[in-house]
Amino acid sequence: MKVAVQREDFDLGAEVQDLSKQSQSIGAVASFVGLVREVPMTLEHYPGMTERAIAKIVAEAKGRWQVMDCTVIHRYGALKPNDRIVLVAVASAHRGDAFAACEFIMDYLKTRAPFWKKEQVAAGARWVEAKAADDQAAERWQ
Amino acid sequence: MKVAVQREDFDLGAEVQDLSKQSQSIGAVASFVGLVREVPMTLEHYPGMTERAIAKIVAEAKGRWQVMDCTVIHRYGALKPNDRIVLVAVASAHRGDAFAACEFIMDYLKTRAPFWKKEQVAAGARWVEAKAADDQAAERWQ
Amino acid sequence: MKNVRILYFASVRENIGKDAEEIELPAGVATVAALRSHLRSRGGAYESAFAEKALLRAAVNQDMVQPAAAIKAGDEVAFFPPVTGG
Amino acid sequence: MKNVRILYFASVRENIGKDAEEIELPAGVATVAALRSHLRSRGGAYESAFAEKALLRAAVNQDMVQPAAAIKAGDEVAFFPPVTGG
Repeated sequence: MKVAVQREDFDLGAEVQDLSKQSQSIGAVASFVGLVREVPMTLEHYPGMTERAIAKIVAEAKGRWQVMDCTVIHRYGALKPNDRIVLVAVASAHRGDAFAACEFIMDYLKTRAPFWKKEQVAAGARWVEAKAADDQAAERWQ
Repeated sequence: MKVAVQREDFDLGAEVQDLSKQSQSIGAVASFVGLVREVPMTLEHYPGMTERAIAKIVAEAKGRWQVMDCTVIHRYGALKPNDRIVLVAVASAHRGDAFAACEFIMDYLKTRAPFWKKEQVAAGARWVEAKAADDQAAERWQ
Repeated sequence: MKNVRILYFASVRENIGKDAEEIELPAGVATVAALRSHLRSRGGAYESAFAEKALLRAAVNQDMVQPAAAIKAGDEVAFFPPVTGG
Repeated sequence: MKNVRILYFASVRENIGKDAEEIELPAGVATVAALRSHLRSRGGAYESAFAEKALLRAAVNQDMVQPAAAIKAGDEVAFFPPVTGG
């Protein structure tokens, strides 16, 4: 398992390649990349807790699905439109487990990992408000 | 939309990068890579129909979810353990659409695209049998 | 000319030993199911490849179809086992 | 010593103008909710940042917790708005 919280960009191809070659039993890698839409932003986080929260989410996913390995990378700092924000990649024997665990981790990240987005809109900077849709997405796994 | 049926390997990072930069409205790219497990195999396909079947599956996904762009690449020919077989990548404004459309396309590919796997096991070559689980995975979208 | 072009894939292709042929549609053969019965009636490798119990799929002009689907002169008809890609 | 270390993030940090402080736990303050009330009672920027209607989340020792969660000397307590990463 790899969890990284970093300013730097990441390389999806290289990360998934690293996951894929762990074992010849891996038949499926589902991955997700979140990107900045339209507006420049700064991402603040809670160092220490962030890694801990992500590790807990990943552990919960491993308890629910057959996950052979997974990688979660979340960036912080200043990001511009089209920049990558987050990567979740899950390797499994079969695609059903890989898809479910990947989506679960993203939904939980959205509601449980301590990151905050501040958007730079024309009128100035403003903190993004949490979405009810994200709470609902996380709740459906309970 | 990009659909390719090819002998050659593909580059997940480059393909997702191409998708991601189509528009600043893209906030989510869900992708899936299927890999050969354990046993060398040869993939046969029905040239012409394959591309047509995949295009129909993608069109159906676009009718069901908000899909901004997508890429499907499926290999044929001789493949060895750990080789990439298939890539499905879906770009959308939001992650729910990207995940659902990506998993839908994979499930339909498994039951509707004319590919056949022949595995090279110790006892000789044998055609892989279709799995009831794949039919069930496809049926749940109906 | 009432010819159809027939394609065979995977185990079907291997069992009958050819990947394609062109045949004249016999009178009364107007559906995929009827064509399958006709091929079975040839006996030999065809009899087992197209046996009633053989799990087969068919496509007409590159669209997957049900056994009741109509076929007509000029069509491309394909027979193959359930697909296993992805 | 009955100190707790308190961290503030995002809009909470901006509103009160600091990212951390160490305070001595007042007598009777044994839960996150009680600490929140205590901070609100300081008035000024704290009063609005910790207002009853303010949608806040809290973590104790880097685990997200409910308002009824216990706090004790030596804990690291954090207050922040609902998260918006991913």
